[in-house]
Amino acid sequence: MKVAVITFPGSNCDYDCYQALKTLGGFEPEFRWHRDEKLGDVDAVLLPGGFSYGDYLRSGAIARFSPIMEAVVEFARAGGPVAGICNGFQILCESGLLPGALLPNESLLFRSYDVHIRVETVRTPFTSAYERHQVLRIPIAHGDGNFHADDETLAELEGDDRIVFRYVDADGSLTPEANPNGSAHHIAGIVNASRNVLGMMPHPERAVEPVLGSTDGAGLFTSLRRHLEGAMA
Amino acid sequence: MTDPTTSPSPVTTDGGAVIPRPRPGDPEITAEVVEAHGLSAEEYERVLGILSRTPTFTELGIFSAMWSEHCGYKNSKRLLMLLPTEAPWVIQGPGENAGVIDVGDGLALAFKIESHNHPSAVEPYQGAATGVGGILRDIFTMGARPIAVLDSLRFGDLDSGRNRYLFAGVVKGVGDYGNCVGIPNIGGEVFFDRAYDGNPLVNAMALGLMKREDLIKGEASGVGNPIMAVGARTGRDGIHGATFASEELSEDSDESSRPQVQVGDPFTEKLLLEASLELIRSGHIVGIQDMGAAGVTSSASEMAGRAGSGVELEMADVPVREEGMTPYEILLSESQERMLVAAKAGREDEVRKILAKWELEAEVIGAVTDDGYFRILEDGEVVANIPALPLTDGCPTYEREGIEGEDVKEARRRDLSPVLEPEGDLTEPFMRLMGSPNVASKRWIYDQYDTTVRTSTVVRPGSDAGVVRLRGTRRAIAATTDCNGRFCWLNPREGAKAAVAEAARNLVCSGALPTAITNNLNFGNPLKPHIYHQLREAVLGMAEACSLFETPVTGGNVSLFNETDGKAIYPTPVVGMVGILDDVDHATRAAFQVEGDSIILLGETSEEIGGSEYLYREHGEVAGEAPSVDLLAERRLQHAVLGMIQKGHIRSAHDCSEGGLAAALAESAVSGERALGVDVQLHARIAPVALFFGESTGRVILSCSADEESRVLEIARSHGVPAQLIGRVGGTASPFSIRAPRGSIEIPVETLRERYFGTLPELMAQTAAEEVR
Amino acid sequence: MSRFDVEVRIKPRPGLLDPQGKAVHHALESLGYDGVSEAKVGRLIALTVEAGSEADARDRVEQMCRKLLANPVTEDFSLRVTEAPAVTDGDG
Amino acid sequence: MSRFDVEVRIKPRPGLLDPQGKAVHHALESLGYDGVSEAKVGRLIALTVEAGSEADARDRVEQMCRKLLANPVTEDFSLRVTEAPAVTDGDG
Ligand SMILES: Nc1ncnc2c1ncn2[C@@H]1O[C@H](COP(=O)(O)OP(=O)(O)O)[C@@H](O)[C@H]1O
Ligand SMILES: [Mg+2]
Repeated sequence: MKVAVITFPGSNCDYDCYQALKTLGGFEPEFRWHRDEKLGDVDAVLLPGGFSYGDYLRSGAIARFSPIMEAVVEFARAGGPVAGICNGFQILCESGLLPGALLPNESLLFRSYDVHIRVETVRTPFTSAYERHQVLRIPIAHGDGNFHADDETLAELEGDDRIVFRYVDADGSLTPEANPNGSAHHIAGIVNASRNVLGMMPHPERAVEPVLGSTDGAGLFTSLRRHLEGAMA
Repeated sequence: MTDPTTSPSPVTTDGGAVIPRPRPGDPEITAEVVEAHGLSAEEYERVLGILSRTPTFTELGIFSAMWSEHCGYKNSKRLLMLLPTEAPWVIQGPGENAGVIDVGDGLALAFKIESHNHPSAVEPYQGAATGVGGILRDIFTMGARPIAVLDSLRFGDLDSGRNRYLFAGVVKGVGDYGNCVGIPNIGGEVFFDRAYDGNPLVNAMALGLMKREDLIKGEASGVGNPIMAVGARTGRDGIHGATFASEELSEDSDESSRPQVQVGDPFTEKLLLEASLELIRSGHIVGIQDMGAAGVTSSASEMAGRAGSGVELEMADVPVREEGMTPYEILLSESQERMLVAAKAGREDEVRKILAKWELEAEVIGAVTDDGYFRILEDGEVVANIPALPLTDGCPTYEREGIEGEDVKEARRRDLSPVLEPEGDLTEPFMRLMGSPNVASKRWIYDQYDTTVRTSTVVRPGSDAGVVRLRGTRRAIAATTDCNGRFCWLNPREGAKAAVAEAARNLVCSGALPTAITNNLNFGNPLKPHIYHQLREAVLGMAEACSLFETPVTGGNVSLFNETDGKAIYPTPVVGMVGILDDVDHATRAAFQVEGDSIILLGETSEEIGGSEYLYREHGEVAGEAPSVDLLAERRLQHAVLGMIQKGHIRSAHDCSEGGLAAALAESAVSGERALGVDVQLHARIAPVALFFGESTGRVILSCSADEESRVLEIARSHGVPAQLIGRVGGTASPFSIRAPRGSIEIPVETLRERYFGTLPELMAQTAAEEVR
Repeated sequence: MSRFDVEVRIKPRPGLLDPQGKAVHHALESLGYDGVSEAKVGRLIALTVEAGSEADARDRVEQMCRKLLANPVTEDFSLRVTEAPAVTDGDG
Repeated sequence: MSRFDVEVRIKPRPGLLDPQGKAVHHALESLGYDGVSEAKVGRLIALTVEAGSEADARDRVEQMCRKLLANPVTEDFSLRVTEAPAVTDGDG
């Protein structure tokens, strides 16, 4: 299964995503350069974390105009699975593939530690290997992770079961302390209306091996593998 | 920029004979001008001797930068020669951009520490950020990909708003830069004491990994090879930063007379990192060097000096950010994110192509010559022409007079017996100590640092040392920085030994074999005899300890003149040490793991309270004898601990440092995933204040399952290491309890946990004021 | 063609939580500056552009804002256009 | 006492590297907007303050800038003061 990992100038988790796919097996990850105009023959797309263009204007604002993004949008519109992690999430919001925006963390500080997130829906290509309401421990590392959308959009996300992950405490409760950045409705990840485009702030690729302290992120990739296998069968 | 078709051929023969003419508008060279450039009369004499004529203003600027303490090491070089630098595993010792050691499996590790103290005192955010940027460039110019950073910080006490502002700004600067480039922070240290008021210390360390054969040096060899400026453009940033870093700060230091602060651009750095590594692997270049302190001047002259060649550079061809920059300004600018590259002749376009891929510029600004001169042109006119070797290596070096300061002698003689009097329930002073920012958790800092990017971090900040695995092998690398400036002030030789010993102990407790060090000598003004005494003694202590531990010094940095209004910082010789784990599964943490485990104390606790955090917090004093260091005992201890870890006998290991035994037990109790109580009974009959809070060196707290207890004690005995079973790890609901013959501590572990983790966030919450900028 | 200085002022949309504005407000209060009833933090982008006329300059920069410089979900923008060379702000 | 709207415009000092401005400039160019000869990115802080007079409002905010809002080492600031309720910018 071919997965394109996009490298923008300033991406710094592209290699980590590539390695996670290799480590978990069953994938053939390939890098795509931001200036490439074609994705080529791939089954899924990953937009990695980092600081595309330094995030100097707004996180993700400049990267979304990269030539490759036209191909990504087209791929997504055709129903191809696309996941944006951290900066990738920000780019997806900026490009309009996902609603809302990611504002600076409420604390105004960069936040980097393990958080707990709860799987809110398993009806996505990225979460079918999890149990609903399973609690995962996964690192975050971001300055702009504070998800914002207007009330109407939030109601829609809630109503359509499109909130994929929420920040919770270790027991799965939505305590205020468990929300690391002030995100609306504790949102850590969402999907688009056709459920093939995922954006999330935590880094599942950093939690795929015991030596890294957690393997809770692996399910995201195994879900994707299962989804792609199903699609091919 | 000049038209390349009309500019003169850059390689001139017999260029040494050319005498530069003063540029119109350049100041005349007077005694005052010479003095303003930080050169002594004697040094200026030497300049005249080298040139056999009066220097031009541009040349004076060049000498001034190259012969500053920062570049020329004039007051430290002779002492640095005393440090051991060799071992079979050392591939590159001092003198290059970074030291390099062999780590097995065909891999080499480049690592180095660098200070950015003065810039951070003026602009904490940019000062710290550009400090990280500079040390990363030192690593990737060696051909290594950065894999980790650490930061060693010192500030005045946090009751001052200014210090909180500096602390918050520095931490944000360190974080934003490393986070953006995508290098995990795996550790560091921070220490607060009034001695650092006005003179914060910001030392950044970086580690990088490469295949042995990818090592490249900063050499400009091959006559006719083009010299290229690569990366960001040159602006008027930090002109004379190197000279400035070699002077004391004074009251009016923030005034506009200051050189322009350097602003960091981590995005460009990330691109430069990728482009440089690609360039090095491409085979199109012969040498590469960061344009760091003293910019083009030091990078070009050092590259020429190392290769024994000369260089000729055309200033009009240097890509600049601002109009009308003079050669003097271009040469001394410290604009960040720039590299100087010696390319192979004819490969200029290939070099440009690689840089363009990463959206960066590369311009030919000169060439390698064979006449041994460092020659600067402006539109074809020679404006500076200096023999390269005397410029880089001819800086006079000094051995100065050193005498111990009277104030220190007096402080050491202070009778501390009243301090040792309190007995009975010592829970209250214990909790105050746990609320000291020197003892409390540093999570507030490292929660702002990306610690997990690159998916190789095995032990994150918060334990004794950081550990990163080497992907594709079983191995891992551990790193730590350590130095207790108070000990060094009271006794620089013992203090420096203690720093090396603590660093090694931190590595061993994490499961690594200590392998080599880099160091940052942060001191006051060495022209003062009591400061020079500190410097010499510290180097001697470091040399002795490094020899004994077989951890050679592969590089480092010297930052002198850390004084404000005549008041010097504590001598602070920061040790950055790296170690190797043969098996990543040996990685061990400080936190207790399992309820019911046995707690074992290794090492000797003496009745020492001198220089302790307890003394500073409870009595406001820095006095008494610094704790003594027994290097041989230390080595036995470390062998024993490493052996226990490698054989899988123990579940946690933690070094005792600031705050003493009680603080170390507390850290092990509360820093795991869940806080666990402890039940400890001590038998030593010494004063409880010393027993609980004294900072005797050479001690480690272990935990192991009850089954392993006797084996662990036996191993310790066989190494001649004092070892005692002192208690058991409790559960989440058990109290934290320490009892001794004459005193006790007892507190709910949850209360302790809150104090430990809550202290820094609470102190820093008041800083919102300065943080909003 | 003439040159115009265009100042783009980008502010968080009303009603949007503005953590930076909140922090500024709080900090001013804790420094003893009372009487500040509102604080908002936004971005200022100063551009110098070539254009045939002031209206043309405004048009072009408005386009840039809609496309790139401002995020319509969270930000409002407004412009000030002056013919370059700009008068220096005597009011700082 | 009246209320005043004060707009604080904070820009990087001339000569200092402005990575944000550089990024914006570069992005505008690659989107095909030529004719932009300069781009600088700064901050905009909009305050509403109580003061006896316009001069008084300006005075107080200048103080706030020097003490807190602007970083004197790296930034320059200038103010625009208007009596509240502010006229809405008809020019955006
Ligand atoms: N400035 C810092 N940056 C990153 N990590 C830090 C910093 N200061 C302290 N730490 C981390 O906090 C932990 C405790 O630090 P410290 O009290 O100095 O430990 P020790 O006494 O064992 O050297 C260590 O893991 C250290 O790496
Ligand atoms: Mg320490």
